Amino acid sequence: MSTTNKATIVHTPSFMDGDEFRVPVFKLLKQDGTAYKNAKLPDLDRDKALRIYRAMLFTRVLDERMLAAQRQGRLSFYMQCTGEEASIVGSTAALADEDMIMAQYREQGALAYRGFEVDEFMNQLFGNDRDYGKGRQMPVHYGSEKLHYMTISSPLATQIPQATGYAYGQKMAGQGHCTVTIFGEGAASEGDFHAALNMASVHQVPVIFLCRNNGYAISTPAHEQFSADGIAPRAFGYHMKVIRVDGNDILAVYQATAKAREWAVENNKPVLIEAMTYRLAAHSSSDDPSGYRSKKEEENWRDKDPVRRMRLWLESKGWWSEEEEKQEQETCRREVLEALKRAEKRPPPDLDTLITDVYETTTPQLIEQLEQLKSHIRKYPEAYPKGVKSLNAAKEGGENA
Amino acid sequence: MSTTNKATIVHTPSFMDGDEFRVPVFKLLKQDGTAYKNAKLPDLDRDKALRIYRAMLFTRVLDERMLAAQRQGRLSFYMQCTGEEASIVGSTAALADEDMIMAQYREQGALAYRGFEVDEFMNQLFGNDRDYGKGRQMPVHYGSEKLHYMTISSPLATQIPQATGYAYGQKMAGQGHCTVTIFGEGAASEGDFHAALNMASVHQVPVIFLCRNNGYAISTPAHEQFSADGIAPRAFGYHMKVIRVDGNDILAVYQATAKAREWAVENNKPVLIEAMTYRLAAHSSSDDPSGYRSKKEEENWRDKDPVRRMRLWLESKGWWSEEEEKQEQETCRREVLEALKRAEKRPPPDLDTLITDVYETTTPQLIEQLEQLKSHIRKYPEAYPKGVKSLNAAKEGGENA
Amino acid sequence: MPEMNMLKAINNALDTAMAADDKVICFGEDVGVFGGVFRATSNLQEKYGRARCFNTPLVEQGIIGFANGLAAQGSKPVAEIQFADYIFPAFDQIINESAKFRYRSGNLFNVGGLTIRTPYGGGISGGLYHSQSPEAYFAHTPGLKVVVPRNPHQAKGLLLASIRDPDPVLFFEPKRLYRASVGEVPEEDYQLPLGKAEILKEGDGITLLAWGAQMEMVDKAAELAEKEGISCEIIDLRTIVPWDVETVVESVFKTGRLLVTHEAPLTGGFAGEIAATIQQRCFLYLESPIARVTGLDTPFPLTLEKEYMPDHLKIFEAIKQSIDY
Amino acid sequence: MPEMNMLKAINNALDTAMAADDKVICFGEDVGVFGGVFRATSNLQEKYGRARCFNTPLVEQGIIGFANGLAAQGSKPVAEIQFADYIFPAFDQIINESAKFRYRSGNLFNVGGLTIRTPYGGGISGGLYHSQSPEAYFAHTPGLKVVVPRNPHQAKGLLLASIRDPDPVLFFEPKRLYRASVGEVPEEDYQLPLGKAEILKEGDGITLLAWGAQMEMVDKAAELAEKEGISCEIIDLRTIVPWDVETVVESVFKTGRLLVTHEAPLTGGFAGEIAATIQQRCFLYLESPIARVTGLDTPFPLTLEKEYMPDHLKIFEAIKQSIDY
Ligand SMILES: Cc1ncc(C[n+]2csc(CCOP(=O)(O)OP(=O)(O)O)c2C)c(N)n1
Ligand SMILES: Cc1ncc(C[n+]2csc(CCOP(=O)(O)OP(=O)(O)O)c2C)c(N)n1
Ligand SMILES: [Mg+2]
Ligand SMILES: [Mg+2]
Repeated sequence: MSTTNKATIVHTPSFMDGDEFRVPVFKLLKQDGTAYKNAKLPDLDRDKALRIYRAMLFTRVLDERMLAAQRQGRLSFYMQCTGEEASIVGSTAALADEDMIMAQYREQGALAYRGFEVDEFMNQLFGNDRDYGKGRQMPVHYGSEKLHYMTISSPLATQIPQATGYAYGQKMAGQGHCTVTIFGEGAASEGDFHAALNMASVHQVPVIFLCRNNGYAISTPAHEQFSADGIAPRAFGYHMKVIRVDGNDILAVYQATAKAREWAVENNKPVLIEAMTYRLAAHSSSDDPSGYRSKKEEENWRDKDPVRRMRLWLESKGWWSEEEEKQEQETCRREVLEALKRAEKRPPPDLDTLITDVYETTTPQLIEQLEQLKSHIRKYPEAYPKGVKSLNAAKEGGENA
Repeated sequence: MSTTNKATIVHTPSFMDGDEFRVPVFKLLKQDGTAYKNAKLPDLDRDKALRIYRAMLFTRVLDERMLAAQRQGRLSFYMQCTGEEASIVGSTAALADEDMIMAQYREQGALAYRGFEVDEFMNQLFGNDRDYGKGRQMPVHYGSEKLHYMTISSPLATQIPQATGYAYGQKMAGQGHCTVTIFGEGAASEGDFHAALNMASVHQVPVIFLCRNNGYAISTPAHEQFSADGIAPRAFGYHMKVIRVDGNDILAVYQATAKAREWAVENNKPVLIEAMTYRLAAHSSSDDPSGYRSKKEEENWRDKDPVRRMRLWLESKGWWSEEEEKQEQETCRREVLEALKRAEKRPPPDLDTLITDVYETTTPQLIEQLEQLKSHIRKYPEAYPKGVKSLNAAKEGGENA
Repeated sequence: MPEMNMLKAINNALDTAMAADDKVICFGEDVGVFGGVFRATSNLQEKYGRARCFNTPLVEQGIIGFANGLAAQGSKPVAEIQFADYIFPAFDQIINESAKFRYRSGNLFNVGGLTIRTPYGGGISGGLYHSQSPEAYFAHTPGLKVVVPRNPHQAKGLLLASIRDPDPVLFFEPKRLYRASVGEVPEEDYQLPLGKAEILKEGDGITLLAWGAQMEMVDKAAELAEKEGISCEIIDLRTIVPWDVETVVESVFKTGRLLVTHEAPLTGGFAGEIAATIQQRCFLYLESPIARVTGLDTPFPLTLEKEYMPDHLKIFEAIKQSIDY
Repeated sequence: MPEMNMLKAINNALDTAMAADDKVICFGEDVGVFGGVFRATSNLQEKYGRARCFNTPLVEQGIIGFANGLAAQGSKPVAEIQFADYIFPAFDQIINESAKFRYRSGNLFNVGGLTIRTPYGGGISGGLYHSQSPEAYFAHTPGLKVVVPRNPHQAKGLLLASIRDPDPVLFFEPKRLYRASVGEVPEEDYQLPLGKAEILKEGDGITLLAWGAQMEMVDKAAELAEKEGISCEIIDLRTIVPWDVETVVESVFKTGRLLVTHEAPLTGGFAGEIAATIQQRCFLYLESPIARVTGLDTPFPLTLEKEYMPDHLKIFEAIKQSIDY
């Protein structure tokens, strides 16, 4: 039966298009770190505030250093979170640490907040023998079971309906956990987005859809991605709660997510959050944005830097100082560089990782294919330096996790 | 750049969910065939009104007869339009005859209105040698190039983004034509729906998305299909004009579509129409609705019969009478039965149709496969009665179109 | 032992799996109250509640995306795709996600609990879009398992094994046999092994290899051939990936001849893979070319469906050709 | 004749096609102002306007759905899928729609004007999702044509032929060669035939068959083999469907040996189809089993990519094995 029995009746054919209403933007902090008049800031104690800020700063530094490393040819590829740290870290901080995060690729701040170690980042970036992903995916495709962070997958938007399913499982398990899935405004054009939000609403699952509307999908500006006023109004099509938030405002993101989580978990219902932000860096190390956007536009957004905004707020609270900033930056830099050096020196994953994890138990066919490969590599050792190393690594044993 | 620069700002985290507004239903005619007070009826002259009514009546009769034929085992499968004739014929009547229609499967009324002949229907239903589709698709998969009616395809929703593309081509051609795509509220859950509406809005094409919200997708009621107030509010996510109309009200459907078409063609912009209606019959001849809905619910909707509503209006105008009704029904019945007899007697399509139209020019491999098949059939003629007929048909020549 | 048709056996397998493990969850289009358009999930919602057996919205990519997430969480989703012809909107979720989930995460996460059930195949007047046999599309995808039962007994045992298998499994059900194939099926819980072919009949003249609904055609063709004095060894592959190379190789060592049949089009069908592997493994033993009896390289037709199908007569002719080579 | 790399040649082909026929329309993710992430559509928007070269929203199923409709209307869409790994969300629109449009309508409607361009293949440190070679998925689908060029000259001539071909064509571009492969390319409009393989080198010891980026590997392997006195006949298949069976058969009649190589995984890869067909057609001529040198039956890895790839050394070894059989 149709769900629209109680609709009002009209006798003139008038069309609506959504201009009748607008989704406002929720903001708490001004760029100078002071609160808007009437804004009631969330309860955030000093420890938590500093945990958030340190994660944001670490992410910023990691991104700077690793982009530089990529430029030096030490790394094949890199993607920065720069400009979006508040959306990522602020939302993560509002979750329970056991909540599942299913992100897109630009969300390393979430891992940083949850305590992913600098060596864990580096091992993935270099795809060495300690990479949890066993050197199979490109850099930035992190995953952590213990931190409840689903391994990143390159195909866009696939994680969005998966998040709906994951959250359904959490609801069945009844332990009060939820799932947050993070994605770009570009990915939100995929069919999987529609599937995910509709199913979440129909099946009533505790999932938070967090869209980072950062203005671009590679070179494609948001206004060539959709015609509507952002992503938020799509929620009306699913009768889903929605809030739009200034994504560069750490406190607004934190508070919106906290409320969303509370509501999602208590009611087993999905929520959509649209975080308005900007990708300050290039899309990836392979990209050059000068071909599709202006320096001036970038400058405008640099003035809204979320890290600086939070620092100014912390300083206004007396929780942070110039001195501490310098020292923390220094520490981060040093840690990143040291870890980088450790990671790039490590051997490649064991050759057997070429065929493991395809199935839980490796098939005879695969074992045969590996054996052939091994004897081939032994025949042409100079042609496969990594192959030889990974053969030997296996022989030497012990060292590999 | 984000499209939401001009959003208002708030400092408390309030969530919206679309309950703030509702899409009303546009109605003109009451079930007794009289107009609502304040309702301004569209200009519809007697000829056009009767063309519409005759198409609705023909569709009703065709459906009754063919379901009966299916029950008698003369036909493998059938799907009825019953209950939705006004949505289909009313919208088609508001188009230019050259506008492209890309429908789902339950829209035979559109073809009837455009003048698809009863033999054309029958040849498709029996997949005989005169079926334009050459006996390849199941019954009701009609198509007509000359009537600008795209051949039906079983996979749901695939025609929706195709309609966007077709309309883009029409816009490029600049001849003032548009495309209408018709689909169920179930099909609207597919990813292709989201893709189609978003692209239509971004690329500004003259396409009308007409959703028949008939309450069910096979056994799945609309409230297990989506949680929102129907399909209409999805338009807000695309900043697309939308109207909801009583789908059993021929005049409201006609007028809404006429306005939508005018606007679409003049502005090269898409429009969404949601027609609220009900599938009075089973999903198809393979279905039995008693397992998932009540007789009472069906009765309620039978009272809103769109064909009767139009008849009462016509009678009130003095354009139709009991006598004419009887005669017209009689004529339709006779024509259908005669055509049915003609069609079921015709031979199967030529055996060569097994391999033609796969490519524009048939490949040598396919020709070889056909030759093998032919000699096999000649070896076992009793095993392939249709094969033998279709071989002979080819030999006798001439008869096949 | 009770007699069941294949639908009943599948329904019974789902019931058995749901009773044994409350992590098993069944869903798809119309699988709830209605029990699925073929009624394979009849009564499951009544018995196990709406939370464990339910209708989804009409969106295959969503059904499998949802199922992937649910499996990653640790549940055991059994997702139904209403017809195999409609599995393609979910192709990305299956090929890029289900198949690669464990590998790409280095085994941190997996969707091993996932089973996708879907009816496939022709012979029911379904035309282009209710007749396809898409197994080969999935067989080219490392990480997936692909299983096809031939009768009710196999259907129950293989489906239970699939649901409990630690890898994602596509379970193709031969819908032509849903009601046509009837046989004895144990009431109790049992599993048949994945990855193992079954030799149904021994012989030494030619090996006939198939799966699912084609087994019936093969049986009939073998009967005709035996009458002409040709001894046939009949093998049901049962699992398409990973397939049981050794059993087939052993058989061809003995018979020196192989015929493979499937309903899907010839070009790129799985018979090609089998032929390529066997000509390599059994090169010196082959007495005639490996024969393939398959659908034509066209979409599936309607009126001339019988002519299109690789039936027992076509197989019989190919057997004779192979013997007379 | 000017020298061009493959990207330039493709860009030039698109330019040529758009100049000659204003029904040609190019679109896809980032193909507008930016000219595509590889820059294959550089300057086309500037030259032909936003209406004929534009960015689409990020939705592959929409891109191909839109393209199907546009082709049915009579235009000639050239849709770009940014990486072949991301073609799967559009699989339903390609397999169930593009491929079957003409057939199901009895030729009332067709999408013959459609061309889908997409970069495929490994060797660029792309890992699982920027390295796949999915041609075999499409090769199992009657109604589609599948084309793969090996160098800039071929790329321009085959792409122009694909755009003008009356059937829907998938045009897989070997992205490893985008900048690496440089050669002379005529400025003028020319076409190379679809469905025709090209014999690049005659020989009588063994036939080496491949397409796209693997041609380079084959060339190198043949050089090594020739040094050991093995005479190789090298064939570029160029069109995967419909493939040029006769040219390959003729060659194998002469050489008695065949090796096929592709990057995609072994099981279900197109080499299987070729081997199955050739063992059937050339049974009495074959002196050793048809060899397949392919990717492993795993997803595509990153760090150990070089080890994974079916390179010239692996081909060379397989050649020797075939000769020594
Ligand atoms: C299915 C799919 N299509 C295309 C791509 C290539 N691609 C990678 S990132 C990207 C843009 C994503 O934009 P958005 O979602 O806005 O995220 P952002 O990069 O802005 O964070 C594209 C097109 C992909 N990874 N997956
Ligand atoms: C992609 C796809 N999935 C599933 C089906 C099977 N199927 C045919 S009709 C139908 C229900 C469609 O419901 P709706 O769109 O509301 O149209 P209605 O039948 O109510 O007119 C389903 C599930 C299909 N044809 N295509
Ligand atoms: Mg973005
Ligand atoms: Mg419906």
